[in-house]
Amino acid sequence: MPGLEDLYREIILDHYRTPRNRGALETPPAVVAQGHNPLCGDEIQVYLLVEDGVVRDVKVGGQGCSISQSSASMMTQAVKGKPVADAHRVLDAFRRMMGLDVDGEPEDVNLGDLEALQGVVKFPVRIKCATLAWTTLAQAMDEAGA
Amino acid sequence: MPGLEDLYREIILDHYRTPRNRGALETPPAVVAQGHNPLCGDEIQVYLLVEDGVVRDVKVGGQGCSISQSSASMMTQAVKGKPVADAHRVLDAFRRMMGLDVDGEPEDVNLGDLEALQGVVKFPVRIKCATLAWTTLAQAMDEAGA
Amino acid sequence: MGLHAATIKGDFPILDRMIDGKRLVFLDSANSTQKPRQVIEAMAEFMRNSYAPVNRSSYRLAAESNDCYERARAVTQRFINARKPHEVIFTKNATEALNLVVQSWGRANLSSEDAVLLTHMEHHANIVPWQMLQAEKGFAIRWVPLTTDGQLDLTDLDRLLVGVKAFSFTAMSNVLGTITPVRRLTDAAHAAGAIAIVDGCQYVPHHATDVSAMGADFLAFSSHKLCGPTGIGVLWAHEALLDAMPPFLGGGNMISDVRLDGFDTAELPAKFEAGTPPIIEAVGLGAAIEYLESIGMAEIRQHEMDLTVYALNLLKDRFGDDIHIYGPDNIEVRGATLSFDFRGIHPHDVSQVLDQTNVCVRAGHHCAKPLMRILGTPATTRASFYIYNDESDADALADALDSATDIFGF
Amino acid sequence: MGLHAATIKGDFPILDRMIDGKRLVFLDSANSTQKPRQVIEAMAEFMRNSYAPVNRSSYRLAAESNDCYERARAVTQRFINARKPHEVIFTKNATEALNLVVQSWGRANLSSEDAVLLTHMEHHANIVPWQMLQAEKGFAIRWVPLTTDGQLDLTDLDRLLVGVKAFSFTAMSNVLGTITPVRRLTDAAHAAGAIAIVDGCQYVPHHATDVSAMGADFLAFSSHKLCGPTGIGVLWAHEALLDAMPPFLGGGNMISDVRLDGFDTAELPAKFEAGTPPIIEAVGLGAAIEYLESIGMAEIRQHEMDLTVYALNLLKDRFGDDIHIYGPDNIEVRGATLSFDFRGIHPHDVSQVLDQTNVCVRAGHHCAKPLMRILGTPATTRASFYIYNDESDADALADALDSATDIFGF
Ligand SMILES: Cc1ncc(COP(=O)(O)O)c(C=O)c1O
Ligand SMILES: Cc1ncc(COP(=O)(O)O)c(C=O)c1O
Repeated sequence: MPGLEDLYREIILDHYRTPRNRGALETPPAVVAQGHNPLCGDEIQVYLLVEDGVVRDVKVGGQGCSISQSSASMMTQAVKGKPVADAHRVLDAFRRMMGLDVDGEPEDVNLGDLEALQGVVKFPVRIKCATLAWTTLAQAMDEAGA
Repeated sequence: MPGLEDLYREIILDHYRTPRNRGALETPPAVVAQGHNPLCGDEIQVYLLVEDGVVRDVKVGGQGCSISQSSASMMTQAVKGKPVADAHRVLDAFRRMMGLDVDGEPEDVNLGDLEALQGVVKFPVRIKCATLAWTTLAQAMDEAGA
Repeated sequence: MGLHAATIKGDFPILDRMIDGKRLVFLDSANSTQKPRQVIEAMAEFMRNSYAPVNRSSYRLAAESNDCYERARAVTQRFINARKPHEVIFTKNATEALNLVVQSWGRANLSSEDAVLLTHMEHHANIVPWQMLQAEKGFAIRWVPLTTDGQLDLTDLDRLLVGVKAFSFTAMSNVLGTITPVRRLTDAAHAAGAIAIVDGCQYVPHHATDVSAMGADFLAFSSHKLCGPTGIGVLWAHEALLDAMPPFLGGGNMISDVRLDGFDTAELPAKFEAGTPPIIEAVGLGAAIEYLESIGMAEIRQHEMDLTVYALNLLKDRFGDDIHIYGPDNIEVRGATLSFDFRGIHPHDVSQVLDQTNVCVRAGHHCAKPLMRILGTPATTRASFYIYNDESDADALADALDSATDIFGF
Repeated sequence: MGLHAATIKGDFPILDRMIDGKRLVFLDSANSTQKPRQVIEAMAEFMRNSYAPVNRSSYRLAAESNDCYERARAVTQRFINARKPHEVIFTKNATEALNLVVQSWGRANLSSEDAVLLTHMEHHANIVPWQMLQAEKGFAIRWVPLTTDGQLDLTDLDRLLVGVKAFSFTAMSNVLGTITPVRRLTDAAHAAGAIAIVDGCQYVPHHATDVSAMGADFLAFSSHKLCGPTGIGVLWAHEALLDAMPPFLGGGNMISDVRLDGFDTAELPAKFEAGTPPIIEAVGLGAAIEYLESIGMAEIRQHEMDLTVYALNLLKDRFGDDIHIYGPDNIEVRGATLSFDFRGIHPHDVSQVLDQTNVCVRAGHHCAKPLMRILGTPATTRASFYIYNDESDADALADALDSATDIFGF
């Protein structure tokens, strides 16, 4: 049985305590998507501003547990300022790391801080927490036609 | 475990082979009630002609097993030509013999041939067969305001 | 025979039971089947070791219980060759599964201009739900008639299908034993623009089932008819159909959000599984399916064909014209369910006499009253065989019928 | 304490299980309860010895099985002090029971002019079915608000009841632990000409229940929350109400006749039990009720009150303002269900840490999202105690919370 230290890495707790890119963006020009975790009732909003094929800005609202909040915080860092194609690559790579089915060939993507969330895979019930922000990001990208 | 001879008494088989008062009556002046045994699908019609507080005539239509058919046949014999009050007394006494709840005090009623159906009580599944004609008679009496 | 009937009999504790010193000859499996120790033990073991609520709590025991529940779904998915696990919805029985289709799909899709096609051999579970919605919506219900040997008469099928939005039919009659030409029927339905709903209650326990090969849009069946527990049934449907349908029962688990002014539904399969699901029963169903698979569905079908031929020949040889067996003779289109009339003796009396030697058969309308009226009888006696039956059970049936002659032979 | 907690613990095989070398501290009984060997064995024994279809076949084994099934109904009837056995309808869970009331009684009795009254502390199972029918019929839904300590605020009850045809409320909140004043509410409903529907899911397992004393018109509860199996729930109602209602699900058993052009419904209880019922589960439910009765419902309530007082004091003494426990303090109006906020740590994280020492609690919205919004939190951590819990379990909870501080105390 994996210990709690596999789950609650220091970097995760750091993002949880000091979340990056919290808040909202004006819609339009931004789009917003809403995500639910039906198990625990967490709700999250991902605001996304895409311009000229680049993720100009992204912000996260709502509430959640340490895993969902830190994952959201790291997600914003990983995609902000990136070309849309790169954001999609990170999204796919992260989902693969979480053990989810993703179409296409795996690519070599450096996930940086996000690697800390690897430990979540050992706690299957928490995978939904870790992926909530990402599923919601994917919806927002859809919405933005990106 | 009771043997089949407790159920299939000779007199029962006789009424089954040669049912009394089979057929229909013209309605009106007679009334007719329809009974179902949901377990086996048997259907029975009881035609009843009540005049001046007396069961002038009663006939039975439909199909059923040996127990329901013989019980119906004996029922017609037991009530035909009787004052309505007597018919009710037989009805109650028969239901009591079958172990059913009946309001009021038990009376001493001579059930005659019907006593042969006593053995049915040992075969609880067949009680519905034995009482079908009687429940239907009760409905017909209701209908006739008797 | 390909399967070891003696070994299988040994798996069913109830078959060791003696009543009045005589062994049990259980010939009522079309009604409900007995349970092997593998199923009884799987349920007990689950309650002793792993039970916890599912879908809601996140501690390890709950995750373990959840895995057991979802594993049963995956086993069921593979058993009927469905593409996705969440196309498998657990209901309380096949009846609820059919009501779900009628109330959810039917209420959303049927109006007074439409028609629904059923057959004269349907079970009440595939008739009454339609009649209930018909009373509300006023669509027409049409019926595929039968041939004299108890098969579907498809002469007018294409005409009957004009304007039909749903064709709902059984894959095997629970009275006649008739196996219907499922693929031909689903193709005809689709050609006419109708969806095809297959009542698989009597088919799935006895044949390898492949929903894609069937061409079905919906398939319903019950656990208790395939050696599983009561309290659980299965509805399978294409994901796209289920996604488009409104919910059926409302409550916990089937929502993604609830506000004072309304709710949003959850994803499949939760959307159609309101409230605490049959968790223990799913574990039992999974064990039952794995038990049947360990025997082999092809072997089961072969065993039943052999046994049916044996029983048909035995009864006809012994009783000649005194027995009338309903349904087709051709073993390719019939299962091991034998409904018969014996010397005009009422089925209730036949079954009473058979019960003296613990030969358990069903006497009645078999929840198919419209069919009984068409057959011109209020009731039949029905002997139905399953994996735990063998030739000795058919022999016991024939011997017991002899004693019915003694009492009622007039 | 009046009951022997150690003996009772010994009846539950799962409580002997060790995970990671540590014992199980099961505090999720408001979600679903564990099963004693008496229930596990009753179900297994029934399958090994007496299983057969009910309501249909007439051989002795079927009669025996039928008796077992109907005995469970009689046991349930006595347990809630209903007048007649056929006022007890077996459903698949409490959710189906409430949907039955809404779809059958509600659809027949509610129109756009009417109103239905619920409370802010209802479970989704007593909200969503009404919202589904509302979308069809357009009646109003009103809500009884809460006081700050999580009781029903009845100040405006009479005004809220004007024009209301049905008042449906829980007898005990599954989140707050609040016990509602059932008799006062049913009286108020009746005075306003409304029927009273009681969601007894969280009440019936913990208190002696008397439907007449409650003054209820309907009562719904689930087997799996009172040590019985999943796959079965109970709806009780007055005979006259049930007789007047249209059927809910259509199919076998609920009919007295079926013709090509329509059907007639069966008598109670068959009328509301379409298809093969949860036979094995009824046997398990009966065994569970008899098990609870052997302990004594008054003793159970007393044990839970004592344990709740112990746990409340322990948690408040140890954690002071760091813990916020929802719901009333007065033990007379609360059950052994403690929802709390701990140092602002998200419930998912709290439950994760507790799970390290096998302390099983539920973290989430508890299928009561409208209530969570009113409480101003998306989720709470909930520890719920039952007969097999004792002070050592409360101690384990408190100790485990300490380690949450270690990780998240910032
Ligand atoms: C053909 C058919 N359809 C439907 C049903 C209903 O199944 P259940 O009673 O398990 O809901 C049955 C069994 O009774 C059946 O034989
Ligand atoms: C108050 C209340 N009502 C209804 C339900 C629904 O019960 P079930 O899930 O057994 O249908 C529950 C349990 O989840 C509950 O706590």
